[in-house]
Amino acid sequence: MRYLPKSPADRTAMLAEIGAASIDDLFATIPAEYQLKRDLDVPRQHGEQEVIEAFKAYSAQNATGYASFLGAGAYRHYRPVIIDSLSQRGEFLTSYTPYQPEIAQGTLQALFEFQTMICDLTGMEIANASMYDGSTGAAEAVMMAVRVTGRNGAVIARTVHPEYREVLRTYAQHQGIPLTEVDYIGESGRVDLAKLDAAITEDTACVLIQSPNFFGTIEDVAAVAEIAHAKGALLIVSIAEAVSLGIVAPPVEADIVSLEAQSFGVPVGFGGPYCGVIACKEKFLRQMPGRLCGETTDTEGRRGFVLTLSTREQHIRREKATSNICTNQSLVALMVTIFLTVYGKIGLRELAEQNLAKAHYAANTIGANGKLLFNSAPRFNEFVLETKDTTEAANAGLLKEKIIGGFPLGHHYPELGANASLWCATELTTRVQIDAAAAALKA
Amino acid sequence: MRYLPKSPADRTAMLAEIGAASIDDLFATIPAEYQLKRDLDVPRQHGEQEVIEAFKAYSAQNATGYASFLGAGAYRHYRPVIIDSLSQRGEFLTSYTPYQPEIAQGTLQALFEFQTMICDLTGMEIANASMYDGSTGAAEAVMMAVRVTGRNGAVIARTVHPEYREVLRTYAQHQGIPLTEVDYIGESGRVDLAKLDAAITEDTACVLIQSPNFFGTIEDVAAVAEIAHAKGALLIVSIAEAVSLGIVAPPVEADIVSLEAQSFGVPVGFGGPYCGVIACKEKFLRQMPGRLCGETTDTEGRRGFVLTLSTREQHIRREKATSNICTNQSLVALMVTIFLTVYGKIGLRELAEQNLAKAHYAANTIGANGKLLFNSAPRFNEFVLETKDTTEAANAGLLKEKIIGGFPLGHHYPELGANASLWCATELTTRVQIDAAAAALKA
Amino acid sequence: QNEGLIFEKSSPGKKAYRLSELDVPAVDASTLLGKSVRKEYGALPELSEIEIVRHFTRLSTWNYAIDLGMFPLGSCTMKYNGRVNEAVARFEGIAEAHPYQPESLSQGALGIMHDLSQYLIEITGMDAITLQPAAGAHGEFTGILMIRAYHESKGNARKKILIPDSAHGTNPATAAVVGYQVQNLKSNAEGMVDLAELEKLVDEDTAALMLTNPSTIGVFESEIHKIADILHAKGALLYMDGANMNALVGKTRPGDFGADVMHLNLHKTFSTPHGGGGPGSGPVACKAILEPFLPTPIVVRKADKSLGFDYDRPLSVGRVRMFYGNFGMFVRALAYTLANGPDGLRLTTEDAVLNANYIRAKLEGYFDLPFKTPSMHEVVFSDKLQAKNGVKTGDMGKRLIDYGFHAYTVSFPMIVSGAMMIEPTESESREELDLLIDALQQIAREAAENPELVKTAPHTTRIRRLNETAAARNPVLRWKAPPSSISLTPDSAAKEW
Amino acid sequence: QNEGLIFEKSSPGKKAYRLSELDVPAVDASTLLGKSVRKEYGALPELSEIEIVRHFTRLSTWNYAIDLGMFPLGSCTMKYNGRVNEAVARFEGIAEAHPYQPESLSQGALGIMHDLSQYLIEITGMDAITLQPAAGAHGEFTGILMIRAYHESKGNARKKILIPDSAHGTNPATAAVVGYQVQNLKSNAEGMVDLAELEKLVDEDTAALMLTNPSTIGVFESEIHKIADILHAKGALLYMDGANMNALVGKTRPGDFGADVMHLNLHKTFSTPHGGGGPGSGPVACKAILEPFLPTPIVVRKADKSLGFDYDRPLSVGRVRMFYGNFGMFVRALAYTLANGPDGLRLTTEDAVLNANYIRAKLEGYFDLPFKTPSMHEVVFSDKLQAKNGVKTGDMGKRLIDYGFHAYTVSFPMIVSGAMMIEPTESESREELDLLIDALQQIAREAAENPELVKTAPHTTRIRRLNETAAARNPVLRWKAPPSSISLTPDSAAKEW
Repeated sequence: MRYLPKSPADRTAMLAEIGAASIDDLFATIPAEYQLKRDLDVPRQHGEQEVIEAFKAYSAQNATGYASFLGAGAYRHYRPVIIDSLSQRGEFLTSYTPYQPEIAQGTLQALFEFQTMICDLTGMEIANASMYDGSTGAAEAVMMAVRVTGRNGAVIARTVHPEYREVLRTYAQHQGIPLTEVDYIGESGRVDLAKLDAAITEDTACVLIQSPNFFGTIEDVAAVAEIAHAKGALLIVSIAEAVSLGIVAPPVEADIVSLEAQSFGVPVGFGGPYCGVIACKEKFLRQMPGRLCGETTDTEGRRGFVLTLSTREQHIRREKATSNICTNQSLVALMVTIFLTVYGKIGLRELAEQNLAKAHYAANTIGANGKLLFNSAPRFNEFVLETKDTTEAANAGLLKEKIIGGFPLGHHYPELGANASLWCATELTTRVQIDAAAAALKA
Repeated sequence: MRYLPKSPADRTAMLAEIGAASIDDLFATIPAEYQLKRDLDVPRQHGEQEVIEAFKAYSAQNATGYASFLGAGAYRHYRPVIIDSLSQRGEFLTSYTPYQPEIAQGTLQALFEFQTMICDLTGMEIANASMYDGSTGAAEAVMMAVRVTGRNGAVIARTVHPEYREVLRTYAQHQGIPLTEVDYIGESGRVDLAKLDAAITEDTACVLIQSPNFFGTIEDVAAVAEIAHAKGALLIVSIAEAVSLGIVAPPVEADIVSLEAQSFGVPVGFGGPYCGVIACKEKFLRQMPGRLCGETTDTEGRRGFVLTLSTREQHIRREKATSNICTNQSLVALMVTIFLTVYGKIGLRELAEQNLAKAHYAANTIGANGKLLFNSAPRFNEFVLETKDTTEAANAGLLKEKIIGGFPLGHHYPELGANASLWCATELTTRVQIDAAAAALKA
Repeated sequence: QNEGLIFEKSSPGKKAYRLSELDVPAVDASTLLGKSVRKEYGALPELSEIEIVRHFTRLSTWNYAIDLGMFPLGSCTMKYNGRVNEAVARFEGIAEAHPYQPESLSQGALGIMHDLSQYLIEITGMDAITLQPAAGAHGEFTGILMIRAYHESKGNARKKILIPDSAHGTNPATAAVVGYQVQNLKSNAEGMVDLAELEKLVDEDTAALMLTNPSTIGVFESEIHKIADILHAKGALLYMDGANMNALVGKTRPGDFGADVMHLNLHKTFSTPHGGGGPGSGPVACKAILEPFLPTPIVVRKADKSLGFDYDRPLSVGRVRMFYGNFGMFVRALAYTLANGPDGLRLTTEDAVLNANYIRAKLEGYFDLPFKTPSMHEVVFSDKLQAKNGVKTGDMGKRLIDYGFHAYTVSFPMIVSGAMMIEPTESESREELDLLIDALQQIAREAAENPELVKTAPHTTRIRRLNETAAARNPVLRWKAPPSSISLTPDSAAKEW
Repeated sequence: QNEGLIFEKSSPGKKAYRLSELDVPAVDASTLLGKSVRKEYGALPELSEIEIVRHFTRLSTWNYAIDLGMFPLGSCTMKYNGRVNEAVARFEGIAEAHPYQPESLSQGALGIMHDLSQYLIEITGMDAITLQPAAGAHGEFTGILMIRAYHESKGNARKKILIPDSAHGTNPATAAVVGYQVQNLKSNAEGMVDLAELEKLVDEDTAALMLTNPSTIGVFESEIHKIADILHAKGALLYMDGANMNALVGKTRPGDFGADVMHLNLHKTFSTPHGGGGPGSGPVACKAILEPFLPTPIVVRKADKSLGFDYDRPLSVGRVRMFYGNFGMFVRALAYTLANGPDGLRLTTEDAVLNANYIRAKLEGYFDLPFKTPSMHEVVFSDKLQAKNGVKTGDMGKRLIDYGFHAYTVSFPMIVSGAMMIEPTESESREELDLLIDALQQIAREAAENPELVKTAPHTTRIRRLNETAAARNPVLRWKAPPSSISLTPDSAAKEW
């Protein structure tokens, strides 16, 4: 096997040094009845070129060459080339969790830079070194709020990504955290503030909203914060489309922000790996889940970085830890850091403006062939369209033109009927594609 | 411009430090009439994504998805992935010629390994650190033979790649080196030994043959060497298909070997960059063109490597140098070195055996629909086929099946008529492709 | 070379980006967004492309990595990451597949999930699998959720999970997250499960035992089937932590020896790169009795033979992550499996175990070996002999850095005081092992003859031991612009840098 | 980390390859090849993939590179190599295009050649171009061949080429290779062409003057048009060495100021990576009078608007290389040109010249400046002040390595004794320049106060000064297996390594 650095002679000599007659001697502690005496039923050993061919075949069975208007939690953005040139360097790609800081300053400094950028972008004071993704990050944020407040319950806007809410339910159910969902307003697609107010009780640890929300609508974060805080609940804002932060005011009124940073240079890649991250006010530091990178000095006074406050974590606190998370998304966080460095503060704004312009044009152009919902509130790069035909029929027609239309909303929001779908346009969406989609819908 | 690391404020401050009123002050030595006062007429500044799109468009206008039977000096072989993973590391990609050996040991040691491998493969005693390619390498080898022997003339087999011979003519003409071409034998496609013997005079510095030759035929190097040496001429063997060295005996009887190493992990890439290299007997060292890497020690006795014997080179000897070559193909030589390390001595043989098997099957299968020429000598992975139709017609038919047929020989070898073409099969050629080509030719 | 923080290198007006020309009318953000428009951007840096390339290239040179040498980290399974895996993960149809694109246009992605699932089921000897969990601990969470759902379906979720004192911290943390009490199970003198103790503790309130096998001291639980029997007799289940699966693949199957549910770490056993701490992937395989409880969706072959997602699973524990998991890691794990084949997978395991035993044989005598039971893929020594001179396992780990290696695992497992936990993996050549052995023997000598040298290690790194206490006491978790940086004078820039 | 030669790490039976399954019948090589079959394989190594990855990764860490910092190498133009260029060069239709595939299936490759040609013609102000030469010296060879063919077409090839004493060594070497005598042209006190001297030397036997402009001391030949006039009056031509074109792009055009033919170094001005010494690419642009003599083939637009190769050029000098040149470099140079556009190209030149003048302003006084003429993109100091203390330019270059930079150019141009030739290029930030300036000022102080420190530099590198004399006196140009390595005992492998 080409990955194994041993010659047959090496194996023989090593067994001799150990004093074993054969390699099977070393497996003798496995009871004979459980020893596998046959080959595993997996494909025969492939040469490298055969591996390539196998994946070319898989790849060819997926959509390529389609214009796509899908967003809904996974956003297509241009990935500057140097993200991979740099993050694929063996020193980053094949390094371990930086528990030995003397030989991991590269990863550590990059994580410290990541944390700083996330703070600045979200308007929070501290950020961790990543979570699995936005959905688990939001769930962890809710559990964190429960620990912080000592209360036990959460109020969730129905405009939070449906799959985020599913994940939250899974996390919350066995910890006995009751979840209450609050509906949205038909005109704006924003969470219904009156209903929200009514849903918050004295045992509500937090309110969780998403902005821009699942309909692409920007929530009135300040108003939600006021309501939540008035009743002593924390506000958690989940952000699924990170590029929105280039032009949309950060949720500074929130107590905790859970960000899915996939938009910052991470491939959509059929849904993962992505990069969640939790940011919050400094006072919640001790209840923060996940790894944290901190600045310190070495024995000679030089600046350096270490993983810190690990007394919150499972490997020290075991069943009393803030979370069971261990492995996170470090390499993806590095990609995010490089992406943000390439664009910088001016570029990120320009990028977000392009998204705004493309979505605005798309909403007007494609929207002319149906009805745009939730018009009374601002949106970023997504919009909800009610087509004349059912989404199923409309999308089937679009596919014939090599266009993947909007995400059908009927399953998660039956009240919107069978004709509503969620469309996304980013800087990668071209006017030609938008015009073609509009024409196809018209036909 | 995104590659320029200056802010507008930097430029202003720097001009002030220099004491220049404006940037144009620094260009004042260019006479006003020659100063360009307009924009260059080149396309506007492209964003990175626009550069990508532009080249996707170029790429799409080239053949992709075709089965190809082209060889003829540019060979399609599988390139192990780590060649690029490693050679694209900035430390290799963006380093300079290793004139400062203390900070270039990476490049130098790799070149020393390259030279060693080339020696072993070609059966020569020394090798240089690369030439531009096989065609210029062969021409430089002939000029080297002229210097070594003090004779002035070369005898060239017509079975040497036609473009190599063209290059040699260009190099030789103004140095007054007469070239004589010697024909091949119709049965074997090998150089005609009797004619060769007759062509060599007392002023012949060298005989140049290629093996496997342009028809894919393996020359009888020992016999040619005997003839050349009997008359005091050197024998230069040019090798265009380096993978042949995995199974074909090296031309140890030669005095100089000029190898095109493209087959060792270098993309066909529309003809370049490739990797020529000259190897020879040690006694010709002082007449060797190009850079050489040698072993030495540092002030503390540690082994290290340096560019050496540069007194042969243009930057020291100017018009008396062995060649005017300066920049060579160092990064490509690194690719070759990694390729040879991946395959090693056993793998290179296995690889060559697969080529042999594929070409043998292709010659028999495809050859059944025409006539195979030059059957009386062994060949490696190429063969000459006389189709029933003209090459033009046959290839046009094949293109319809997305098959690129053999290289037409009529232009360079009119005596073979309009129906002869040169076919190549490598480890990348599949049985399915071979059978399809045979079927298409039959139809 | 030194290299400041990226923020310290920023100057207003530098750019590393240029967008494509806008092909639709520009819009006014303030008009469209109103008061939601952003005004402040904080410290996001402004630099040119070459400065960014240099920054991260320079940072990278301060990292140690598998591509540079060995990580003898016990339990972490730092092995070679095949580069072809990175190449195939970037194929357009794979990297650019949207999770919501129609199933008819996702047959390749579904095929990758389906095929990997089949191979992992075969390798573990289980009946069903989910690829959704994002890492090992997330897999544990999923597995324990499934156990809870199983017991609930029988009418009683039960109350407690048994966990050996040798377990990874994630095990008790996971049990707690799922709402179970953790009951500690003391190891016996061999560092293994004490059957009598287990028999005593298992009762009708016991939901499961979470067991790592081989154990965290690298020993196969020879009586694993008896352990399973004891649990099953009381209706409890056996959860196997698959962190050490690198010792078993192709040689034995957890499904055969009694495990009911287990997770795999694709970033360990299946060689997806650690990337400085992630991403990982933690598929959970289970027996048929637990299949109804797998998270949604699962990949199924439909009536028309095409692949699709099944969301209609009423007994499911629900989702543990949006979409389908860390798909990119499935690609790499599948490429690894194909590259190995049955013979390669078995030989990999054999070499991993051979390497650990070779190290054990060569270092016995130099270091205390608290458990003499035969080792599988890792071996745990202790610093007992060296601690007499005040040299602790952590010191020797740091000293190992000076010899060109990463430290071994220094503070785990907790059942061994001063543990030195070494897992070489199959990726190390005999030559590399000999260098490690030489280094550790030399360190043992140094600990005896010159303990101070070891206690102040590392000596050859760019930076020396870092003050972790200060970092935790006064946490500085982000960069803040110093007041002075606002008005840099022309001359000060260079010095700042 | 140390790292032996790859051959020293090899052991029989290790493998890093696996071929695809053979889908045709296997053959017996001996039967097919007879006595031509190979028997011996020498020292080709046998290793596994991880060992190869580590070997070359470790080797790479011993290199300095643009991605790590500045190369102030005069005349070498070491600038940033955009990574998007590497990405597009690997697109399948580009990397896998066969040079002999039908023209109808090569329109993209032909388009790249055509478009780059047009842009280079515009940039140089010339009328025609060939991309075929593989490097700068190869371009010189081609250009001088064309000059020769031109003169021959007039009935007389002429005998000599004039070359200033400040020229690169490739210039005289090239003239010799093309069969011309080299006549040296002494520079005047400003380091520039002495017009009177030129007037004297140019005669009916003069084929051409080879001139680098800006000159190798970084000075623009202000009287370039007079130089051209003097040559043209006698029927001689002006060959311009374009090595220093980085100082001119977008600001002036050689075709406008009188050059008849010139080469460009795509690996300098157009930022294709140097790669440790190549590949380069040396297109040759010329005026219409020289166009008939360009090498074959040239890219033409055919009657049907498609692109194709024209081989039918009776006056051509012939081929200088097989196929079409270093095509992969054309891709990168074109990507660079598109990324810049007209404004970017001009600003690039301006920044390059700004950087050189900034260094000059800051270092004047610290080092002797032999020529006071205004600098363009590079500046040449000399070691005159430091040589008094026995510190030579080469010593200070080595000492600069200790400060984290590559050395400047130390032994060129030859008209300056003890030259210190510095070309920063546009790719260096002001911050980086300030660090270089600080370092050189400090070295000037060291040369005065502690010359021994400088003379024994570098002090911080993995390896110290190497014995180049010994290397040349007793050349060891390849590795040979030591006799002992044939029978390694089990224990000796580690020590060997």
